[in-house]
Amino acid sequence: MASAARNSTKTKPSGRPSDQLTDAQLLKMYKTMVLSRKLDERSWVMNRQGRAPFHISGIGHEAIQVAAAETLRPGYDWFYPYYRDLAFVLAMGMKPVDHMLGLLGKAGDPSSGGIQMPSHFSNAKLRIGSISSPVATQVPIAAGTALASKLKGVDEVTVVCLGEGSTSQGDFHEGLNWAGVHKLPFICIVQNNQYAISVPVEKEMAVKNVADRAAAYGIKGVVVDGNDVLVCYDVMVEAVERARRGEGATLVEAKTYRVTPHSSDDDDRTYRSREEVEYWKQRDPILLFENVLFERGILTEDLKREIEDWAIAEVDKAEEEAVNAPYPDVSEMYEHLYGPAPNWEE
Amino acid sequence: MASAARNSTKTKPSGRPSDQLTDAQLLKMYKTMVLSRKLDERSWVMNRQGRAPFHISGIGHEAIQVAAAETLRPGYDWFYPYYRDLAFVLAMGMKPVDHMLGLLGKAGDPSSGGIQMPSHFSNAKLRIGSISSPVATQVPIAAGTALASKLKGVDEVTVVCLGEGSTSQGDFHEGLNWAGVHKLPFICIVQNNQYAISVPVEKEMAVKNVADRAAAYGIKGVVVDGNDVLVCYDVMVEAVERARRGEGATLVEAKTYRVTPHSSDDDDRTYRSREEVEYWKQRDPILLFENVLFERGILTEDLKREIEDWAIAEVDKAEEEAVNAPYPDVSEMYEHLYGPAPNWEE
Amino acid sequence: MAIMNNIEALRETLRQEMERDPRIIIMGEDVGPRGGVFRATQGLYQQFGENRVIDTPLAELSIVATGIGLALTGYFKPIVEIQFADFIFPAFNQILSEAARMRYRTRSDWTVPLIIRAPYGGGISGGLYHSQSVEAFFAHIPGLYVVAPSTPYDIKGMLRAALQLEDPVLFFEHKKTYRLIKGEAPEEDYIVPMGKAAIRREGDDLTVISYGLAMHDSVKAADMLAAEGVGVEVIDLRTLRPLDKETILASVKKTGKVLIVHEDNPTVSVGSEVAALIGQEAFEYLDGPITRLTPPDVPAVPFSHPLQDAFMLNPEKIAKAMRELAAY
Amino acid sequence: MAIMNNIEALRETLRQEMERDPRIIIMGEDVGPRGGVFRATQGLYQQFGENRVIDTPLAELSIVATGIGLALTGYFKPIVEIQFADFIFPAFNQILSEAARMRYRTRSDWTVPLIIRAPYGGGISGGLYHSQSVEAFFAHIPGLYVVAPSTPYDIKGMLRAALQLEDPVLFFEHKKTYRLIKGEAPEEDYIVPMGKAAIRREGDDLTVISYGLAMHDSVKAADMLAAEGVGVEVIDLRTLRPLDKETILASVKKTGKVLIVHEDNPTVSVGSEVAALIGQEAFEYLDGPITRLTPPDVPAVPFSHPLQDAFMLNPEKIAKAMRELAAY
Ligand SMILES: Cc1ncc(C[n+]2csc(CCOP(=O)(O)OP(=O)(O)O)c2C)c(N)n1
Ligand SMILES: Cc1ncc(C[n+]2csc(CCOP(=O)(O)OP(=O)(O)O)c2C)c(N)n1
Ligand SMILES: [Mg+2]
Ligand SMILES: [Mg+2]
Repeated sequence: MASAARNSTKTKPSGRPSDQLTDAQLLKMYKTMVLSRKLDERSWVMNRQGRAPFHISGIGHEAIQVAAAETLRPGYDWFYPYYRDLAFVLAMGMKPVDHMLGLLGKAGDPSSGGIQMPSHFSNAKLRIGSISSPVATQVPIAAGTALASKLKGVDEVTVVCLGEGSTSQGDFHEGLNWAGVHKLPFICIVQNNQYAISVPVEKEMAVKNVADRAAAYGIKGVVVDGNDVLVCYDVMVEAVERARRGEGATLVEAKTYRVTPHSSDDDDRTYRSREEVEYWKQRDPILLFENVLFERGILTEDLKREIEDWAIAEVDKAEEEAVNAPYPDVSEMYEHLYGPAPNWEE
Repeated sequence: MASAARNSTKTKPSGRPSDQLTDAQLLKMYKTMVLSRKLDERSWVMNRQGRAPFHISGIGHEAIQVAAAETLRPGYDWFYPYYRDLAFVLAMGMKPVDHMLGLLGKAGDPSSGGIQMPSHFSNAKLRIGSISSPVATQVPIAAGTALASKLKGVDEVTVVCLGEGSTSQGDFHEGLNWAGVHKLPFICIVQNNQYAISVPVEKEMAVKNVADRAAAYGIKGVVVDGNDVLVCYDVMVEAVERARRGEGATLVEAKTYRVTPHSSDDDDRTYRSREEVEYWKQRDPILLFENVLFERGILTEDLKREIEDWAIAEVDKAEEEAVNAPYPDVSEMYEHLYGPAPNWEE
Repeated sequence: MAIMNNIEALRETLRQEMERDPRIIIMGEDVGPRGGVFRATQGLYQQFGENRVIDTPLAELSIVATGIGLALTGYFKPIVEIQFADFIFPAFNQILSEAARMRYRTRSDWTVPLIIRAPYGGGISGGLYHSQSVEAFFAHIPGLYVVAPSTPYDIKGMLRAALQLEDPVLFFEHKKTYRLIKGEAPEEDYIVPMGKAAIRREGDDLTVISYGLAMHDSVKAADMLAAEGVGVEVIDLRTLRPLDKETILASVKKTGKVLIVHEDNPTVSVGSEVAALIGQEAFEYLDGPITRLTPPDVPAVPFSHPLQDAFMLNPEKIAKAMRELAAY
Repeated sequence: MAIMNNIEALRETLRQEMERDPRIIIMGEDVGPRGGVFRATQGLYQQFGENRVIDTPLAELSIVATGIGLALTGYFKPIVEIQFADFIFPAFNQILSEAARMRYRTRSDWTVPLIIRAPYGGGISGGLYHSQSVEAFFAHIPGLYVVAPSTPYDIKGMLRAALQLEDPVLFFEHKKTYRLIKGEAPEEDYIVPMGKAAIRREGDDLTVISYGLAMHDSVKAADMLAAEGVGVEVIDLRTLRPLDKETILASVKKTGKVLIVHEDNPTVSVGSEVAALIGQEAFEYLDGPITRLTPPDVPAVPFSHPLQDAFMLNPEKIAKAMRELAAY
């Protein structure tokens, strides 16, 4: 997998940013996608075995997430994820065990110490903002963070994710309006998986593309195939560069599909056909990426197996570590309500 | 002012809906605009004299309001006004004394019996919805009313008004989204007077036209000169016809200007130049309409004076009646919290 | 008489009332083909069609607001579902400023006969945002009815009562009771009036005032105390606004001791109001401090099992508080 | 020492603190060139420029949310103004679900040092939606500080205290006191700690617990009672969450009688909580019912003058309640 090999398989010398990705980068991205997938699948298993009360899945969403992360500077740029962003937070530096600790509500869960449900990611050191469950609240908060970077005069970018259904919330509107008014270094990624739990996109909005909503705020809107990691990367590079140059915000709509039920509490057979789900399983972002990597000679069957084994081993380790980790002490429930008050009594 | 006279002055046989307005209609519209203006000016005087604690003005907004009302069926269509809609509610059937009673907080105030501040219009018989002070709440409520008409299968139209600054609220977004999703018989009129109190439109949004926001909801957006009563009428006729035919919602943006301070509590000299205000006074919608009516021979100086005298006399009467009307009894404060409970004790 | 659980009682009542009154429509997230995430509306979309059971955009503000707009016309009686009570807050302004004040500010010219249903409460591994008790916020608001029925009988009767009103009703259902609590729910038409508490268990030594899941735990605790020779009267408030002052005061005057138990956090809560009422109007009858027992005053139920267990009330904790007060 | 009114104290403190700490920025509707509709920020835009005094879109949800986002970075200490407390409700979800819970849910990894200022209260012909007292909703929420200073001294000292905290503070200012209440406000740097009530007037016969405009009226009423030979102790809560339990309980234990007075409507209010606290923790010391005096339990202050007058508290109404309780 020397860079020569890569160049030899470069079929379209189109000047796309993704053409500049080295083989090592491509493989790193691929590995993160596989790792996220295995971790996610394991979480389902643990839930079905009754060992984890709840899981909400990012399966099928990995391409846009890993592509976006590759365009950011972890720990420098600010990232407000949503609950399907497992691959995204892994790519930004969180570890499989971090997810596992959250899944089991263990004390070491770095997102919330077991206070929040699983997949409510947070990591202050990595500048991954904490998310709550009410959807879309993070959008105007992220706009505020982008405003902070702008007012401070640093070229940090703020990225925020949500689902297409959540764009119906007023929070989305207000956040994007601020991004437009202040020309913020702000990127809103809508992961359009065509459903809000059971509600199909036609009942959520009367526009074909969520990206069409960008025009209402004087910001740029882009639609991208969210299952194609390389075009996602291209779009994100441009959005990030615009943001860093102070040219304003972008609304990126990544079209994708949630191949799993909404969460471990859902049964999606009540509202969509198996054929539809099957169709999308054929368009699995990992599958599509593998085709490219095979075609370019970067991936081989052996390497693929190797990576999968590695990923499963990572997941095994994470699971074991999390299973053996302690639960929070009950006293924790009473902590962290308020910070220490300054010493006011003179 | 026979119809012959009108035809003779019909300068543009353009097939515009407003060409079909009879002289009588045009004069009625003009009279309502003048009446509203005089009533509004008197309210300012009473406030400055210390006789009315608060007034909020519609001066300069009369054209779009009266034009829109002319396209509706009062008592059949549903109308959710906002606080500048004095001319609109007069055109829909409310009386000058209704406003005066509200201005003074008298018991007979048909909007609220003195419970609400002035200009918080309501009239159930006329299907004029009650407005509160928090802006934009009426937009999704109006969408619900339009949904009711659609589900019931009647061809009622719902019209809702608000200012351009208020379109920053989540309520606006959510209401318009419903209008799009359900293809509602719904018209949202944004009276863009270029300020939200002191905040100029550039600080409110990054788009040039509020109407551009329609595209985010799959509904039609139209910009219209809100000071030109006839083009307002044209635009509204089309919007109402589309709505009645079940073809969906329209967002009408009427560009206008608030020539007065925001309210009797405001001092607009702190945030805008006198030149700017003067410029817009030259574009007064009543002045512009008079020019047309003079040109078409419908209005003469005598008739104009006659109409103004009539309007002032109406306002005098309304003021006198309201001044002499009783305040609500203190017992009223305890009433109308809940409806009578059904007789449940068997 | 049929025995059913709370969610069955809810679903059956919705169906029966929709059959009876064509003006009733249901709106909310996933209430359609999916039948609601707790299955409260299962089968209703199939039976009544998409014009009466409407899957909405994911936007609570407008779910409530369009409900208000539908109700104002008089054409419909909307019942809107907020998927979890935790998600009612985007609609808070619409409920407070519009629904609750419409009648008052128009001298009854306009009214808002709207029912807002919301599953609340913890104990189901829902963490901070799928477990909250939110009733205190609404119980403060004049113009609203706030109810928290917790038996199949009451769910049926109070939903029917709510449908007879011309005012907005917040209808809170403890989600842990959906399948846990079973009971009799008659076929025939009956209502449980708003504003009437129920005495779940009589006793002379001590009054417990509660509602929701905590009420069921209180009854169990009262059984334990009975075995110890202490007679505990358990009042199920059922309606949180307006409170049933007569029933509360009569019981306190009889027993002289009162323990208020609820799952919501204590500060400025329904429990505070009940305590204040008693402190003002039954002061002379009191033989002991007006005692409250609630989870700790923290944001909501933590996800992690040991913390959730420590947070939630249970019969043992309640029995302990009863014993202490009885011994006072 | 300078004598000034409440709005002057507020403005001066904002200016001084902004001069001292470049991280402080102000955001809100009309806070810029206009200087705020009550003139709280007059001159600040001119002095500090548009990057530190930011006129926002008309959208409270995002005023608070962007304030949270700014605060999270640690780069800034935002003070956001909600033009009238009545308009805080669109931001309710952001305050409750995000600002108040950020620290708790991240074990202090993320904190929200955000001050939300809002003028509240009636008596200024503001009608239903420019007169509300909204503190009860926030006093229920763990994770928030809720304060209601009502003298120039306290406004200065508590705003400074709020700026020293790393947690969200709801800073409620009774708008009728802005120009009505004058008092001493020292030049020098001082703070009034959160969670400490003030005893405005000492007395042995009766404790009045109040805050805001009603507290000022209570002091006047206490003066009247003093002339009648009744010693009334008036406590100004100042901080509504967390309550100063020690001061409250110590006074009640001394006098044995308590009257709670506030402008907010009574049901599930700060007054309920104070009453509940006393009923539980000072029960044995009480010589009379825990009495509350508030306006009627209706949506808010009606606009019409006679109704507004009947709604609002005043020294006479309060003195009457004091007399009745003293005679108990
Ligand atoms: C304010 C709010 N309302 C309801 C919910 C319950 N809920 C959780 S996820 C979800 C659907 C989200 O759909 P979408 O935004 O498309 O994201 P997806 O799950 O499809 O990725 C709903 C309704 C919530 N979390 N927050
Ligand atoms: C939710 C809310 N926030 C703030 C206010 C205070 N306020 C009243 S009118 C107004 C400006 C409205 O501007 P716009 O929507 O453009 O309407 P205009 O007054 O210019 O006609 C503001 C900020 C309010 N009424 N409601
Ligand atoms: Mg989705
Ligand atoms: Mg405007």
